[in-house]
Amino acid sequence: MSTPSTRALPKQHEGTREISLAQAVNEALAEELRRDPMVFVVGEDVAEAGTPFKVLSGLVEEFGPERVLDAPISEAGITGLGLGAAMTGMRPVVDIMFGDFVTLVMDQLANQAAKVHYMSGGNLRAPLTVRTTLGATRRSAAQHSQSLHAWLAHVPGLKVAVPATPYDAKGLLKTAIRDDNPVVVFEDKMMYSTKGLVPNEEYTLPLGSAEVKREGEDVTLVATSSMVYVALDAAAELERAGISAEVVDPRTLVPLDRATIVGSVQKTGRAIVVDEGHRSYGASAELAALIAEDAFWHLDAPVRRAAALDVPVPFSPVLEDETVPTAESVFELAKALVGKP
Amino acid sequence: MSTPSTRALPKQHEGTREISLAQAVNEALAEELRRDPMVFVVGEDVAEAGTPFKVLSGLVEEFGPERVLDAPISEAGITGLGLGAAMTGMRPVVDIMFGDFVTLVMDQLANQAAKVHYMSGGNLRAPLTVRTTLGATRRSAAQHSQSLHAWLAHVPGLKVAVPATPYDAKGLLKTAIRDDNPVVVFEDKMMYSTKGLVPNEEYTLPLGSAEVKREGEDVTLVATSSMVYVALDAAAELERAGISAEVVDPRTLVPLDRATIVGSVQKTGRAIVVDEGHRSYGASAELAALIAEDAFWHLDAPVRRAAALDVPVPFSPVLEDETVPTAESVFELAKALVGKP
Amino acid sequence: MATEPTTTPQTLTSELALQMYEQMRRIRSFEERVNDLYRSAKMPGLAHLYIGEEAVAVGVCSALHRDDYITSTHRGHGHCLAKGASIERMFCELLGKEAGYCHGKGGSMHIADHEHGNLGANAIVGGSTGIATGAAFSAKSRRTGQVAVCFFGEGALGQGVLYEVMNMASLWQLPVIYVCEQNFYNEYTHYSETTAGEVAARPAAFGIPEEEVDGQDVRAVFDAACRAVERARSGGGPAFLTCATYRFHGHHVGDIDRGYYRSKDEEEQWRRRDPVEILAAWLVDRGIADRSKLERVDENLAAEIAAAADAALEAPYPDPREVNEHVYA
Amino acid sequence: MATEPTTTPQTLTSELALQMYEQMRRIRSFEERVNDLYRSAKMPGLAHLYIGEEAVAVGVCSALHRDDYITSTHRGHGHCLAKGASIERMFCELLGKEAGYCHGKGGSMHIADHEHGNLGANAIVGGSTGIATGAAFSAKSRRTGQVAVCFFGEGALGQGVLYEVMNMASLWQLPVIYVCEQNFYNEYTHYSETTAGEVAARPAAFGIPEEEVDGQDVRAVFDAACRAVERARSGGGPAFLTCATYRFHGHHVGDIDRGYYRSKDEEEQWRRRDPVEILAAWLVDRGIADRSKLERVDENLAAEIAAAADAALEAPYPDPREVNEHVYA
Ligand SMILES: Cc1ncc(C[n+]2csc(CCOP(=O)(O)OP(=O)(O)O)c2C)c(N)n1
Ligand SMILES: Cc1ncc(C[n+]2csc(CCOP(=O)(O)OP(=O)(O)O)c2C)c(N)n1
Ligand SMILES: [Mg+2]
Ligand SMILES: [Mg+2]
Repeated sequence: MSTPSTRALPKQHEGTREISLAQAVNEALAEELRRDPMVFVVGEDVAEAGTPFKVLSGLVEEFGPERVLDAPISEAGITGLGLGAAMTGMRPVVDIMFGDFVTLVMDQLANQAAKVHYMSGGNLRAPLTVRTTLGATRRSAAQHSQSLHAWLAHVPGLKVAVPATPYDAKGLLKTAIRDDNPVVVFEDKMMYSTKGLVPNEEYTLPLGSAEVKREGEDVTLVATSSMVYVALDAAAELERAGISAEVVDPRTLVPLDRATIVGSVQKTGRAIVVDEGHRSYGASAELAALIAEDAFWHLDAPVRRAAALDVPVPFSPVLEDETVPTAESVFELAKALVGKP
Repeated sequence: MSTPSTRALPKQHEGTREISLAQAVNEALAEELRRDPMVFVVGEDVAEAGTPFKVLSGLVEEFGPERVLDAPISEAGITGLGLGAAMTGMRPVVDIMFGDFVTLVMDQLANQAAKVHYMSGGNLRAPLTVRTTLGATRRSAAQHSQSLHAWLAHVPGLKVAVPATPYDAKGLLKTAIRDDNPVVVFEDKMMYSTKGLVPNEEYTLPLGSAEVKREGEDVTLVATSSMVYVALDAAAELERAGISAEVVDPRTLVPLDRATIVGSVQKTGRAIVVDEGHRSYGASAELAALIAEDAFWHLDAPVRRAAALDVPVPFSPVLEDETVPTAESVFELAKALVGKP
Repeated sequence: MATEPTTTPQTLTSELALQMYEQMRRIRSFEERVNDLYRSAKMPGLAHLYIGEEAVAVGVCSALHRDDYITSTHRGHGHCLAKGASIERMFCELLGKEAGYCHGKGGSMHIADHEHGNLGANAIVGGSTGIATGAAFSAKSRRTGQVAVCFFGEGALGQGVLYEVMNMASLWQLPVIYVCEQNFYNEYTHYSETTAGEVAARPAAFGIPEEEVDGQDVRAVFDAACRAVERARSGGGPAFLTCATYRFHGHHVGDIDRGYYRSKDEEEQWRRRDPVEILAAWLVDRGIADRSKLERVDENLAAEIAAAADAALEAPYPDPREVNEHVYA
Repeated sequence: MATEPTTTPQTLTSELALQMYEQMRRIRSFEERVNDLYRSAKMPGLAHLYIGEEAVAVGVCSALHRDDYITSTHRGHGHCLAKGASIERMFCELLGKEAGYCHGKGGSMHIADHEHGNLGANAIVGGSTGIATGAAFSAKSRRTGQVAVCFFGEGALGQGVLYEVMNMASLWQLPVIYVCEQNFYNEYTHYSETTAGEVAARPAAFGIPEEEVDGQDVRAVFDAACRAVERARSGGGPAFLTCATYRFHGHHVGDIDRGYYRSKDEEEQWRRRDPVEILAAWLVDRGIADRSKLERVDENLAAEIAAAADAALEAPYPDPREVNEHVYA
């Protein structure tokens, strides 16, 4: 296992190269745009600007403004348009600049995209991909820092991916685009420069397959998105304290790889869920409830949650830093849970 | 304790009378409109029509069209307007006809109303009340049957009420209107004709106070909104099977009366959460995770959840009836959990 | 089927006029039966009857190809039939039966008929405006020459998303026709209480050409639709038709006492402008059909409807286990 | 403060014109300092500079009473100052300090100053249109004679909620003035790529009177605002002002290389229409002030700004435990 501090999790592939998560997303889009003429990207400032995070740089140059479209500031409209295109043979990728703006597309996603296949008795389908962000500590304050993945994961008919590494981000995004269902992909905006190895050759990753990012014996840290790095850093620290932590990354919240998660806790007997959404009624609650139910007879201690405080994200750095789980807070939680002084 | 089948839960008050939940809501609004000239009601078809559920009948006649306003079909706009009025001294009650339409107001509620007090460092406040519905089995299909309370409960800054009885509905709504924070009140639309006793004199109920709706020893059923009746029916059935079930109604999801819920499970050692939202990433997950964590050392069995299937609500009665928890399914779950054959 | 021309007709032939009559009558009779089914408690849930508005759906859909798209509303039976759906499968869907268009999962408010380009009724007011606009985007991108028609009631003018997508339709010159069914009521509230300014100014604000049409005159609707469709198909961009019409029944089948929101007098005046009668009179006047011929059409339809309803009532419900199917493709 | 008239001035006195000059200069200098703070990594997060657009905020706010409401945007420093905020408390907020307007919880994109009726900047494009409209509803209901001004960039024309609330403002004749700051760019995309038809037709679609104003000429803005405010205050309903203007800097402080979305040439042309200079020239021309008097104003402001920034830089951060305060009132 690598040192988490490099933020690179090597994979055991022949012929790998190191790229950033932004690049991984860019490559996934470019490859799928190249592969399937039905794929297009629509969003605000996605073309020449390549998004404010510069994640899409170069795409409009290669694929032209008819396949990489700058849209008006109309999140609901763009998503609805993407859905209609998806229902009629295309594979749109809708870019919602900040995850905080999913507030504006909940009707299009939850009432429309998620339900179209079911309501039509299977006759219509909506192969729509929505890319958006999550994550705080960017000093962007309450309306540009939220991690709202729990809302989407609560809607049957949607799939939800929360990749943590360039490898996962690329592989899952490609699969999302090819999937015949609406998939919402959340990328932590603080992670775009995070580096990691990806294979040189093309690959995809299945939705619904968790990965053990680090093996351990004493406690399982189930961590999502950038919290995987927090968990890995905590695990490194725990190792120094004589505690062996396993880090499990669900990679997709829907479908959820319950077997891998529960299996890990059945082995370790202890679990902490680390997620950057607000604690109450968040994704961490589902993961904790699942573990508490399915691994009940193996648990040596209650399942703990490390999640964002139940407060709007404040601007001031000294306040914002209090709101998110850190390697230190997870370390302390784990130490207490395992009962080592 | 009354027989749950009457759907009336008597309270031990002097001078009570029986009214329907619709009437309870109507009375709460009328009393608050009378009491405070800053209160007004805005929504679609709320005036002469008194809403499609006829819950607001008579209000426009008493208070006039300037305080009971028929609005365009603009859920986001209405909620935004209510928020602006709330921030400038009024106490609006915004009527969102079906809970499914909260999809359209998530930005106004989550990004605006919920955060205004915090973002302004406590200088602004938003005493806004939003009334809406939840609940299926009305043959209204996927876009008019959802129970989306978990989304709102996940947003710090919002309060969320899920009353089950006329008594609770009236008392909580009055408090919501007087509360200086945005409060979303979910009423099960199948429950409007449910009868119950209320005191003749005026009363309010605090937000954040759960109620033990039935006492028991062997298992705790934590049930929300109309699921309280499902739980009570199941409890009656369980009693016949020799199992004593306690039914705890949180009444508000935010603030949440953790002490009463956890206290009950610490006594019984077993818990089932009954909630009509979808199971995955739903309100039942938070309640289950809370219990599993805080009552861990008292639990004799895993916390179970009885929630709506993770499927869009289908139209056909034979399908729809499969989607929601029933007294029978809760009974079976409890019996298995308690381990009596 | 009368409603499946394979090329857009530009002129109203006698044959087409007769087909339109039959189609309007079919919708009328279908819905009368739906009303009966509801009144006799044989139909679950609710239904929003289209009776009185038939000329809009039939006039517009007669200008469409089979593979053109439509999106529909809570008041969608007329659109669905006019686009070519089978009566029996519709009855089955409304009754929650397995043989319904959506295997009983959609019901009245969600019927979709992908075989005829009907992307679905929608129970969210304005909820399908994005879908229709996206279908038009798709048609343009795929260069198929298809157009998309977005039906909605004037109540949808309250929904912001309509403006968001009209803006894009205009910017990108998408082949989408917004058909506003102006029946003057948003449920139980008169549109003048909910709608500021002129309806025509709304699409105009986005540079979309608008036309006001007598929605009780199927020939007028057809003409306007043909113009809009032709322009859209040939790359001329979106259009907006406001069709003035009236629902003869209540907002839904249970809305019987309407006195508090609209007068009997108003209802009667509109009933005098019955779209089926207006076309019938014209057909007779023009010598295209005589009354007895039309009566025969009506009788045949009555029989067709009765048989379809009976079959649907007899048809089996889905297996309860199907509840878990079709959540994901 | 120059920006706190207690009655709406109807004519531009020399005194008021000088106050406007000072206020525009104050905004300019404040923001130049903000830019420096960011460039020297002393300011967390980002800021969206208003430089170049000062005449809009100052012209409009000069037509308002202290207790009139405004809502603002991500580019909100100008609105906040023009409505009367203190420079030091603003610096403190931008630096995340306890003494800031929001105790450091809001930051640049969420400054609110309830003492002067500023209901807050908003980081959701179009996000405050409902709030402003509701404040106007409230003013009308409470019969206070207040008006509400809703500032937004032309990018907000893409947000459906704007149309939803304009409809209600018109229906209910609410005293709200929508001020569209037309600076031609939505972030890095020219508005013509995102905006179909004529901007003026958007409010017109809802029966709201619209006026196009030279947003670099504070006197023109002030005149138009006075008319709109007067009408709104006296029960005449909403208005919409489109103020053509330009942000001289990038979309935010980090947007330095702008060549790919707008030309140096265009930037230079607009810089020649500097609102501060335009007013200065007029003041001199009219003999209201000479250059040396204006320079003294500038120097005094420079000192004021420097002192405020220094104080803010020294000011303490909030206690980390405050993170849990103010979630609920
Ligand atoms: C977003 C949304 N808000 C409210 C409703 C409830 N509702 C159903 S139909 C209707 C009125 C629709 O009026 P209009 O669009 O004119 O269509 P009509 O019924 O007249 O055909 C309303 C308010 C809804 N279905 N969706
Ligand atoms: C709903 C929403 N979508 C997207 C954004 C990201 N964003 C911030 S500013 C901006 C451009 C705004 O342009 P405009 O409204 O013209 O204001 P300007 O920056 O020109 O003053 C965008 C797209 C946002 N903040 N909110
Ligand atoms: Mg209507
Ligand atoms: Mg702009």
